[in-house]
Amino acid sequence: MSKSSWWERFTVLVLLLFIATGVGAADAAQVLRIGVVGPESGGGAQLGLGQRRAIQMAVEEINEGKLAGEWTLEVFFEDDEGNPTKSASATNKLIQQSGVKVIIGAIHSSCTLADMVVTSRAGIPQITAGSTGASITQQGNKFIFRTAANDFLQADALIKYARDEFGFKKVATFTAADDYGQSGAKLLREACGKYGVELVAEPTYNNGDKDFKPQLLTIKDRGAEVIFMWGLYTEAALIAQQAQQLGVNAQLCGASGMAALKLIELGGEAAQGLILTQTFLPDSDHPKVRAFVDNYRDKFNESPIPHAAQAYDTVFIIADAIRRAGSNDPRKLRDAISATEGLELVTGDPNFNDNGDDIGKRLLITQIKGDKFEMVKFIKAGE
Amino acid sequence: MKSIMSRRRGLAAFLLLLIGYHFTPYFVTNLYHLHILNLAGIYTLVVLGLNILSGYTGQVSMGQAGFFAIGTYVSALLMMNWSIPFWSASAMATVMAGLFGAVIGIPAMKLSGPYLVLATVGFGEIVRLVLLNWTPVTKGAAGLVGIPLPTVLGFVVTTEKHFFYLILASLLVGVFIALRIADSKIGRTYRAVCEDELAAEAMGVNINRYKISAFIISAMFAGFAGSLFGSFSGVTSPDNFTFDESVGFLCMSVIGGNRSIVGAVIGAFGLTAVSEALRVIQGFRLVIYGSILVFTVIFMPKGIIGLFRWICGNFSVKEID
Amino acid sequence: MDDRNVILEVRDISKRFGGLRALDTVSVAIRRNSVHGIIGPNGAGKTTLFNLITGMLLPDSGQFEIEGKPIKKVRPHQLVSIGVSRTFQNIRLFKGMSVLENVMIGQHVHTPTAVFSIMINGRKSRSAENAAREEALAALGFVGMARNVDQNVDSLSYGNQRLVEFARALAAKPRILLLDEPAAGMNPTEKQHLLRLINSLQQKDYTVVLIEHDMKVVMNVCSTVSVLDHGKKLAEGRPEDIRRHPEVIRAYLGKSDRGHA
Amino acid sequence: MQFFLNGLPIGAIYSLVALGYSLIYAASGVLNWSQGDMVMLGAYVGFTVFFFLKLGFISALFLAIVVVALLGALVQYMILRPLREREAPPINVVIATLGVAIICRNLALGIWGPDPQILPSPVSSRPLSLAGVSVTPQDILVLSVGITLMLILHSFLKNTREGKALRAVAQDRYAAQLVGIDPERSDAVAFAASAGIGAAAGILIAPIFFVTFNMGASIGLKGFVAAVIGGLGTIPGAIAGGFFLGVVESLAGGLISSGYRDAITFSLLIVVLWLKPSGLFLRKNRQKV
Amino acid sequence: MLEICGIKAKYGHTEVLHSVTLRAETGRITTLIGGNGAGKTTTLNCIVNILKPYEGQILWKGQEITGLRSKDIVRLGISLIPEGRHVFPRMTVRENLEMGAYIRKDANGVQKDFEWILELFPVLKERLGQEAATLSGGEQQMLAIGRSLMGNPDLVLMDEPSMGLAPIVVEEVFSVVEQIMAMGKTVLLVEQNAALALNLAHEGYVIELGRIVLRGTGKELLRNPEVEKAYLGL
Repeated sequence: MSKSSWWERFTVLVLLLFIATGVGAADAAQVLRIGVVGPESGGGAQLGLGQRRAIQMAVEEINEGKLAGEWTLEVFFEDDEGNPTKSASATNKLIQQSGVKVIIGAIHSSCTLADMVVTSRAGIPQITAGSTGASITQQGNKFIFRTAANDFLQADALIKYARDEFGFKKVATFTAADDYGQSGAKLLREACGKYGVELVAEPTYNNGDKDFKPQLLTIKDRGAEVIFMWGLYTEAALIAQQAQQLGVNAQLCGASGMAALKLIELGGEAAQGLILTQTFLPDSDHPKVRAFVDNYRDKFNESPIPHAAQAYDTVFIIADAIRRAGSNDPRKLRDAISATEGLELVTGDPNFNDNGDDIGKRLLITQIKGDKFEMVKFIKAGE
Repeated sequence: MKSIMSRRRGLAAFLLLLIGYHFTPYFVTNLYHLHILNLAGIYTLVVLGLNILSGYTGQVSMGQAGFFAIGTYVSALLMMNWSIPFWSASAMATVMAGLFGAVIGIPAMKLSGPYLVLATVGFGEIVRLVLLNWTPVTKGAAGLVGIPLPTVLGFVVTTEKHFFYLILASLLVGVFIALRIADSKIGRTYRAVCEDELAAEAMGVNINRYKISAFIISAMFAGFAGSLFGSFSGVTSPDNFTFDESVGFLCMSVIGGNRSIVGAVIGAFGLTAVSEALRVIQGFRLVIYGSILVFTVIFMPKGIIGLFRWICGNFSVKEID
Repeated sequence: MDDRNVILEVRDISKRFGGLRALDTVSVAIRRNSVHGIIGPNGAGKTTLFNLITGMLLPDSGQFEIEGKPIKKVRPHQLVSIGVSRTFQNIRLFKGMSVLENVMIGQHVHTPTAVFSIMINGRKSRSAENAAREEALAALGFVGMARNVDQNVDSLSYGNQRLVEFARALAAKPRILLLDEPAAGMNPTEKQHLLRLINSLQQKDYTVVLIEHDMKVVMNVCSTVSVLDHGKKLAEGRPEDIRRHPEVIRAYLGKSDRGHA
Repeated sequence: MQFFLNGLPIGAIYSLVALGYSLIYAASGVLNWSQGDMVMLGAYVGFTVFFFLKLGFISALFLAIVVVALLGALVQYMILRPLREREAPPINVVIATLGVAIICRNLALGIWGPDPQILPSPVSSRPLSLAGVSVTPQDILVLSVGITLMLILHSFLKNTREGKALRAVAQDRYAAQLVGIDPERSDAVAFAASAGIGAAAGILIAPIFFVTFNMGASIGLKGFVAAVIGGLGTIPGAIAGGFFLGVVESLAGGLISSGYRDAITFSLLIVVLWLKPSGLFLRKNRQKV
Repeated sequence: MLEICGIKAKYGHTEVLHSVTLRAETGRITTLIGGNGAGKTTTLNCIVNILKPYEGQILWKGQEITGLRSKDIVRLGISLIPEGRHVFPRMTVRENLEMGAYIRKDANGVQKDFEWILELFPVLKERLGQEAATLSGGEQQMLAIGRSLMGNPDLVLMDEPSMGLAPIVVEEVFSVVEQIMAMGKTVLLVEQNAALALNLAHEGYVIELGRIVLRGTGKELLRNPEVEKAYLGL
């Protein structure tokens, strides 16, 4: 030590400081730290905050009920503002600073993709409960899992239902120009081909748009009997209203991304009769669903969005995995998550395929009647 | 010549600081902190160019994210689709951004004040919307995934630490070039154009040429930074290049100190650090961030560098930028 | 007048601003190596004439010739290469820049802009920079401002700001130097200094065109004086003739009784 | 035809927002980037009054205008006056108003939460069919209230002491001081009036587009575009620019491409700026309130 | 009576008034003459505190007004007719005149003054509904004077009213200045056209480079060889 220069000493000092502040601190035994990334400000804030609430609730329930065996869950939230750069920074912070062993997030596909670069380098499993972009699970990344609703099944079910039930021949899609909307548009197009219905128009809109009349008029002109929307509920409600104003008589359909009670509230009269596929029904008699919805309403004084339910389930998947793995080593955790089976949760019985997609999701076709969703058809996984 | 002496001293201090910074990875072992430093380094490159544009020639741009995006996408697509090596792709991206800078510089000849601001905002938004909607090439909202890592002399840059040195080296070159531009005939002429166009013109300055060239320079800085950014992130999407991002760059330039190369560096690092540090506060984080912006521009009208100069009094930091 | 001796010829220039006729078919011929004064009451169109000559305004009709060559649609910045530079009535220095930097801008067209060399701090850029600095220092030395080179122009007195502007115009190495009220805001000592400077310029093969209110200055340095009033040329000639010209006296004093000296 | 008509109500909203930009710019030379967020705050205040104070649409409109107008005046006195006193460069003013926008947006997120809220329309949402084109009563309401507000603003500027003082400051700040006008006060009036008009715009679109904390960003930018297209700093220009932009957007979205709609709008803007920087609808030199 | 005692003022870092002392007697015309850049306009701007003097005092009717806000100075009955006229270009002639009475509350008095001003300047009467920008230079000068008088000031500060006007118009303007004085108002006239101003004024000051260098009655100054040489120089 006699010859150490000033900056070496300084380095040691800084290192000690970091250790003192708990950065490099070893994990206290039996605590699993979970990091959550999502947009809590900016465009997707409603999804991010819904996710935060559901996860908070799930963690409390698990810790109180000792549902993770000997393990206690500790959760850290970071806001990514819907910006991929910030999302990657936030993920980095969670892993490096907060010492989390598993990441839930993000919600925007672009953010999730950016986060995956970080998690795969660090070897930390990541579960997204919200991003549906196709590219996420098609990269051969072994650390990514997805508990979001399976879009392929939804698109398939919707088109089939529209053809079989109503005999519609001419259909239009109307999708958000984001990753979610565009992968949906692609799946719908494929399903149309498969079931032999004619796709007459495929307009898109940018998120945050307020005026959908030009596209709706195009759809009306082409004589579509049904419009499949793929996007979030705010836009869907506006589309429903403007379609009504323009006298567009086509049946409206959508997927789980917009399946929130807020859609009924915002859409009002215009949203009546809208057909949706979703993973859970807030008014269902299913005990898990009942308990979740009631608790959520008690706690936050509002109804959960489907995304909240998926995030809620994700925490239970992690709790189950840590209990089985018995170690918070990220690799063991990853293996345990991928072996998940036999859990009965709010949105289904999770079961991951080789890509990391949850193929055990329930799928319900529902219709808006009055102030609630009514189930019109139940499709079991793998059907 | 006193000014030369104090300028040398100032520069030396600044270079010493940068050399000290070189050793950062030895004591900043937290990868998150290193990641933020790297990000700040990339932003600094953008802000250096913007500072020359808005600080030296007084042409405020709120569309810098557009050039940044062009740099990112052009280099990423070249590397991914044609397997062009990083440095060539980066050079082409920089040139491409420069070309767009020239295109935007043309209306800028006629515009000033709010009109120019709006034209640049428009440019940034057009770029983002094209990236979003030109799906066959840009992959639309999903963005590009798996942007190759850069290679330096046959050595693949992978870890945060590697990136740290790559970005540091780029930053040194960038700061050097920016300082040279600022401190030369070009920078002097820019300031003259900013202070009084008519008088500059009467002295033989082709103000249109200088205004456009400032746009080209700033665009090239942003374009090069973009190419680094793409490889650094590994993925990219239009969400990275929103209007808010352009606003962020402008804030960095102004908060650090408009018309000061050192100020640009301070602003980029400072604001990136502040916005990360504020993560501690969960709720009204951005409210505080906004308040910081407002207070700074009111109470430090010349930015942080202005405050330094005021504190240093006679020691003329001004001379080094 | 001997045509070969005319360096700048203004021929039948007219310019309107809205309803106001700022200049009405004005013709002036400026001889080489002369100091030519342009006088007239405020609003007579003197500065407009300068702005037209330097291309900052375009004339409605009429034309200019420099050394017999017509200059048409020349952008203001190109005038410097042709050999014309100017100062401004309301001093237009580059605020926030030092005296030396201001004057170095005057050197703009005379030093190469070696972009690549600048970036690598190459020899070419350094030698160009040194040359520009030397020229600027020489110009500042000439006007007697060599001591203030590092000062910010904001902090100078009016008189000294005028001198810096003068040096800046000189640094552009013009053949024709247009001075717009160079003595305004100067004290008597400074004015004397200015007079000497202008006189010595004449010996150095410069042509000076001068707008001035201070008759002392005009009478002392000008070889020819043109009088403008309400956009028209009222009279032209040697200063001692002009001061006795009844039209000129009327223009300056209106119809009021002048009183008796 | 339908596209054209569809553009009118949104055009009226753009006009109102553009008026706000122009009024402030004319009076104080400031470009107020928080104008869009005044629209958002107006909508939220209206929403709160309507649902929590249980007052009617008219009182919601009125209260929102008053509250947000006061806030606008506060921004002038607290932030822009100190900047002016310190002779801050224009770019600092830009950053300051952007900062105000960030603060407003995130305060709203904290107070009213992230979910969009709906303010019910005071009129029926059933469309009426007129000569083959359908319009909704709400559209008519937006247009009529919007135009009424423009007329009120016009009469305020023409006939009231404060309004005239504002115009005087806009036309010649120096001379205005010489006749005894306090320009800071006039600036505050301009900010208040702009914020108030913005708030009204917010309430008017709330039933159509919902109320969200980040609604101000895009509507603010569009209003700015409209103001510049019409000729920044002029009242008739702002109105014409707003309607023009509304119709152009509707046509671009309907006839060319909805994805590129905003890109088309911005390209058009740059072309307009390039060809006619003083705005489309005004003669050169004919500037200011 | 207006008294200015040793005021100093700066633009940026440059001191432009080095110490100006002068007084304008009630009911008289006082003139301040000097070349471009001598500090004439600056002095007037200091009186109404558009530019704040950093040293010295300004007294009006014995009360110190240095540092008061411009609008309060206007309320005390001081009105400046600025160089270059500065009428409100997009307001009608009527509106411009109304703005002149911005500080007044006595509607009757305002109406009376309005009518009186239209008598004083018949040309304005014909153009009441016209925008000020469309007026000729001379008409604008009349309007600027009229606007100032609408405030019923006791002290009128005039900055170069003759600038850019045809001789015949100048004569008209100056006859108005005499009428104003005849009403018992105090006039401080700044002019570059020294002969004109000195002929009219009771008292004159010569300012050079921010300093008062000469004072005397108008006639005295007219005959003063120094003034003769410097400003009449012909």
